[in-house]
Amino acid sequence: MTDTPLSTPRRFRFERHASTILLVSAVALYIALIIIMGQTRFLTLENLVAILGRSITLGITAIGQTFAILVASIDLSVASLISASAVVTSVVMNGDPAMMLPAVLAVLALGAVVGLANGLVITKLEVNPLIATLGMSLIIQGVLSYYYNNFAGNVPVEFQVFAYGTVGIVPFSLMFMFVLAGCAWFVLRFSRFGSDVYSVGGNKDAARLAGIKTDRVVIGAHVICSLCAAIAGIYLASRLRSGAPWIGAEGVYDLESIAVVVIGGTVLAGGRGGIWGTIAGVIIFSLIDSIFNVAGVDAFVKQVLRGIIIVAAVAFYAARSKRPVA
Amino acid sequence: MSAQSLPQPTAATRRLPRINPVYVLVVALILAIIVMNPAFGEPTGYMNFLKRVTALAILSAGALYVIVSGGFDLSVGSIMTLTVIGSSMLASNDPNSTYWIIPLMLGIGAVIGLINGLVVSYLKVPSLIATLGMMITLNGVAFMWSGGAPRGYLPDTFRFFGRYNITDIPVISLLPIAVICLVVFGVILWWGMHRTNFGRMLHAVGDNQQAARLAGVPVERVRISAFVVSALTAVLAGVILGGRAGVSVDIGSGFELQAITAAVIGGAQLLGGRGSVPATIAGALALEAIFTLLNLLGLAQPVRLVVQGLILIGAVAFATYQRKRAGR
Amino acid sequence: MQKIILAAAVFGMLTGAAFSQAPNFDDPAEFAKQRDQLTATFNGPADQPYLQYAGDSMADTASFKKEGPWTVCFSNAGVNNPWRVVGYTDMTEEVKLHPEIGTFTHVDAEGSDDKQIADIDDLLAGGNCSVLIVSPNSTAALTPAVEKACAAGLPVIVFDRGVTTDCPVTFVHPVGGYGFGIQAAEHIIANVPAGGKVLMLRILPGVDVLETRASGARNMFKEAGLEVLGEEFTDGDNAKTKSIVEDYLQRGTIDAVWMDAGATAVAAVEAFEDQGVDVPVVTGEDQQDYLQKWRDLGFKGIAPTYPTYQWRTAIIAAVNTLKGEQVPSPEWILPQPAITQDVLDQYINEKMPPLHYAMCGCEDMPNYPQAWGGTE
Amino acid sequence: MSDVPTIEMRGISKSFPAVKALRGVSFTCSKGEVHALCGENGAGKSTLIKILSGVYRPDSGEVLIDGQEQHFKHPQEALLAGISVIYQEFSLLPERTVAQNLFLGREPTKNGLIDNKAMVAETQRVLGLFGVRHRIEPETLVADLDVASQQMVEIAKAISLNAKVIVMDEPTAALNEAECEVLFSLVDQLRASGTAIVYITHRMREVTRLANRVTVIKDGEVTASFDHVPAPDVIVRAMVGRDISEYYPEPATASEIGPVVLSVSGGGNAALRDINLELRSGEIVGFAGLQGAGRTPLAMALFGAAPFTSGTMTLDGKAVHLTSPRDAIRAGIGMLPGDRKAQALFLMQSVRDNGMLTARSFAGIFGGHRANRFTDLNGMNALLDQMKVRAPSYEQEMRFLSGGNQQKAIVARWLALRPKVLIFIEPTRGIDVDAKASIYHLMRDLARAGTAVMMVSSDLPEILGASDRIVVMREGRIAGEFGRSATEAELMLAATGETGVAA
Repeated sequence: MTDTPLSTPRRFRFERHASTILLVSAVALYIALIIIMGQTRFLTLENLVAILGRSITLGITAIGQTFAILVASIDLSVASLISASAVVTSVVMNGDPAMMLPAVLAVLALGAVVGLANGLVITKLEVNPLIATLGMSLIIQGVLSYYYNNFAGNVPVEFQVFAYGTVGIVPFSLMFMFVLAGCAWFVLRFSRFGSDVYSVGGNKDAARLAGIKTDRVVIGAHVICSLCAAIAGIYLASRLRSGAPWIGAEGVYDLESIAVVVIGGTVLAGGRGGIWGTIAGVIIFSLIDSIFNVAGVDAFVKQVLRGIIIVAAVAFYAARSKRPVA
Repeated sequence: MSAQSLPQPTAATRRLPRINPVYVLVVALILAIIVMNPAFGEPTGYMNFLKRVTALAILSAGALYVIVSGGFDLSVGSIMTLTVIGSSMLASNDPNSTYWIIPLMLGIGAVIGLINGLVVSYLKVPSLIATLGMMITLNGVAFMWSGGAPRGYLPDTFRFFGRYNITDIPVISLLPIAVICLVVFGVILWWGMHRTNFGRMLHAVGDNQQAARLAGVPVERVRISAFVVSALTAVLAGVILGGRAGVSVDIGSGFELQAITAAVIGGAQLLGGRGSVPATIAGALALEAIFTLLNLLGLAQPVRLVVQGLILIGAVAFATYQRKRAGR
Repeated sequence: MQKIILAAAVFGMLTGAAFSQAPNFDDPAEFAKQRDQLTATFNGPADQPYLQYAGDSMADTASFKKEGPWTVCFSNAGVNNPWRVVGYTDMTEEVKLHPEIGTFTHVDAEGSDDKQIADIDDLLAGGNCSVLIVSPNSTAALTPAVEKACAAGLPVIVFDRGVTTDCPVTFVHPVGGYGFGIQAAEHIIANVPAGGKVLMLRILPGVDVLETRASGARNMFKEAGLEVLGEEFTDGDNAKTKSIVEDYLQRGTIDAVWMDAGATAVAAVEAFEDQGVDVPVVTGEDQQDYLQKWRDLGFKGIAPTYPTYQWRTAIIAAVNTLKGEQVPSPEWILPQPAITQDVLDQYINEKMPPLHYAMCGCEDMPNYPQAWGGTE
Repeated sequence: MSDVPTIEMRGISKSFPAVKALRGVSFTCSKGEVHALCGENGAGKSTLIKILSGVYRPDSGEVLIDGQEQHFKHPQEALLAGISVIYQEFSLLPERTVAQNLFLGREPTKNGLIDNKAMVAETQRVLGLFGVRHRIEPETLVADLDVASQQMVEIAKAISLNAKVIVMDEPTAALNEAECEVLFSLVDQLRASGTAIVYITHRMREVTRLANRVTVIKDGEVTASFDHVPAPDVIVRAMVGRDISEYYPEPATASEIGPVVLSVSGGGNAALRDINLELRSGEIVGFAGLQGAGRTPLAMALFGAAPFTSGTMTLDGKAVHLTSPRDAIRAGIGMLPGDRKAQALFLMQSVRDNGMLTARSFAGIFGGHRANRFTDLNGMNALLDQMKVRAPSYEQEMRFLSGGNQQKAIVARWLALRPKVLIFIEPTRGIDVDAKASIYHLMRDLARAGTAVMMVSSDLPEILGASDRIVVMREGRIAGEFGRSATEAELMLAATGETGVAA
């Protein structure tokens, strides 16, 4: 390390607040639009819950993706893992309430194995995470569609409570997502592992010198990421009453979860960001969808706008960053 | 930090010109196909194969420019779609329109590449996100333009490049126009990457962007140019694929990942600094040959996916292993 | 080799759990029923197929009667293929014919079940809907959402793909997948000598309406003693379709190509053209590009249809419901004619886009053909 | 002192394919002593320490801790064995707080959770030992600290481990006099409490002040080992191993120094203030100063990479306004960065491509890559030959070369353009001794050919040996200017500004 600039004063850290700024602007835009269009009937608690409940699958997936991106990795296999988990859930349950627990355990085991495999390929074989998880995604999708090509099995009514049950007007699943986010935040903020995730993502060599087993941290982050995707699959099975091998891909959960995490202020290079930013990103996505629905935007225009919004939101942070980009 | 931490070869284990394994792979696959289906050894067999692979090969070679410069271009598939849809919208079945439509599409492609490059270079949006956004946007634009379904045909003059064969040629008996395109654009892209200052600067930028800037490389211009080249080849690939297959609304989808796969099988280093145009074209041939072989074996789509996944991971793991072995 | 371990684990997990019951796509009773319906006489005006219906079971909708202006809400699975684009145009044009419809709210799920469920929630929460029309992205997945809408007291109209509940007012659909498969297969059987070789090209596995098309045809080929060379999936991709046909041609002759949908039929025809081989029997669908190719090359074609006019019918059913009129129920089965050589010319219109579905029942609408992308 | 040394390294050898980094080095350090490890940059000190701390594994030889043989496979194992290292290059995470950095990888936990309170309290306690508690808040992000404070955190991190052995690799590089004193008294305290301390430095003053024993390494071998502290010149001779006069080329004669090539008046930006400067052709000007004093920012400003925002700059008498490295290169200024791996090398490209790059960057973008208006492949081969770059072939990838050869290849990059001004930052960092001498001669040859050479270095002997004129910087300003006859002490005084009057 040679000379760096003289002492820099403590400054307003824009990046820390950017996701909040984006969220607030999206909310403001939504309310303004509703008022301008005179559609104030949308300003109800029910509708708020409906908006928040739009993207629970994406939210759960993105919570996991945040871990992968924080350790400077990435996971493109989540979409096919969601499909696989949903199928396994509904096939194992097959309408039998007694099989609910075994099914959930089987899916979690599947998630753990996939995460472990991703992590091992990335750390031990030193394969670029993008390629490793893309390859894994193809493998999962292939194996899955070898056995199933349609909705398979079904989820007992008892289990649909996960997706459709509510307390008052608040669905269980929405509460579950926030609880999961809370746990993730807690782990990142208060556990050794969480601290290690930031360290490894920030500077792998420094983390290693400080005695952190960096490979284990990367593998751990991938296991968490895959577990979250598996849970998202379970949720989706409960919501759709069954699982099909295409439901992950049709929701584009891989790329959308990455986009949401990045919009939430987590840096693709790793080591900076957090869960609440991601949740803000998820809500922003839901709001955009709702805004489009309220404004009656044509499906194709919607797509164009969505692409532009993703880039603009990320540019909003990145343009100020001094780090080189890939 | 110090010199010691750099990997070093021991003189004996490192022989310099080492053959890229992708060429061995391609030859092996083609031989396997010929054994299983002797008809493949006849001109119609292998020429059809080359014709089929042309769009992907050209696309991958162009996408390689961005990969070597240290980025990703996920927008190429959507550019192909836009090219085909846009051309069909503009052509309104007029055979003479091809002469201005293709240049116009190349112009649109250049603008898209320029936007990608500017967003990545100046707004500092990671290329993965920038081109993902572009991909979503362009797919939307293609839909908007056409209203969701193609509104016109591609005239035969347009389809000439991807569809027609020159027949009655001695020895090889037929020569698809697409194969001529493959050779011509392959050579141009090879020349640009491996025989010009631009190509060397691309490698430098991908290898070490900060060092490139301090060595006087116009980093932004080089990166932007890489995106422009990639977008232009995507237009060419779109013209050829549209010519081969006709109009459809999702014609280019999935090509972005296939292009990256082909480059990776050809030994390109993701995040930049290393990559070869001929090896990437060979990578595209290998990919298509694998699919053909799996079809011959009667293995269905799911198996294709698994094999593609394993090859992708295997190719990169093998390259890493080889590099490490060379290094220590 | 973690990958192998993983693969083994996944395989184990899936096979261990593989006591699934695949949906039944080979239902002889349904097959026979649809075979009969293809030739049955339908009730309703002869020149307006979108108003015709099979059977005479009707639902009384007086309880849904409502004064205009209405808000008609439509949760659409997507407009992600040309068939849906043509259908959606039919639908919006039909809406214009009913001044009582004050607002037509369209939400597009972009092909995602998850999103469509959320969209229906949104519509229930704030859409102020008088009636809900649903074109489900998939049958089982959307059932709870539809049930929820029914429970909220809304009249619900479902069309295209159904749901597994009978709470909607009606389910609008043409005869069905077996019927489609039968029409194409009968044509091939009639035009190919016994022992002839048939290549079956399909878009993708698993989609109910497509599975039944294939299943119907497969059985008929077997009975007729035709050899099925293979069933290949094209992903609806022209290039892939062409490659598959080329590969089969390299290995031998093909006497007929059976297609479960027409979007890639032209690519299959071109594969023969480009190899300099005479085009055999190639079935298709009612897209203009196929019809024109068929006419121009003069091969033995047939175009079974899955008529897009059902999108009109959905609106008509909704309007009738809100007026409190009788609606065919629980299903509104529409006729599903095939376009044959005899009537080919009357369906060809060169001013329409290549993937315009000729059986749109839309020629009598005011904005035809511009709204469908055609030129005057 | 106990009979068994706390650490004992016996006959350690380590080679990297082209470099024999260590040959049979033995080294011990016992409880309650400070053992100074001296040697020039690249002598092998860092490698030895990395073996001790488990980053590298030795090819042969053994490491004993408290008499027990150890085979560390991961730095964590060395940490658990009680060895804590303050690395020369910072290993702090800029996006984390001071407390988080201090406890990186070993956060105190309560009920399985990180005990933030304990972490902050302990951080305050350790920082208190330095008397910098008021200056560094435990919850501040490291990125917001200045370089000296970062160095303090780095030291605090090692000390807070309560390790048996603390290795300090040039800990004072960024500290001013007062801070150095705090550190020294801390070292005294640690020694008194029984810690074994390995202290790496090449500053004789620190050796005299702190050490109980001294070991000198040169070219990967122990050249001298003392159980007492000998006179500084004895150590220096063991370090350098030959006469200074051979090592450094002759200085410029008065007639060789030509007109002013580059001048700056009133230059300033975020990191610099009131820079007034002249560089003459034929002259080598050394820039000394502490880390963070503004030497690299000055080089970057002259090179257009972090331009001046005020003041004027002239080149050959004409005003220039350089806003990018390209501007500067076009105007005739070249630079060899200090952090070669991050800022200069293209490890995956061939040696020749590395050399040709800048020449190619200024030729037509689609021009053939074999030749351009500056040089062609043969010309580059000749330059690389002239630099005596040792490589099996110039097609060889850069990553396979030793540090010295890499540096020479980069010099060749600039020679092809014949710059008027060439800036070297830490030109000999991480380079073996022979290569060092050739770099100095090369700089001198360039100067004789009329180039104005600017050399930024943290190595005072190098500054004194190779420069014709010395500029000392402090806190973003020029703090003094000296002739080549200045002493290390004078330079240090000017650099720290603690006592005496800056010239």
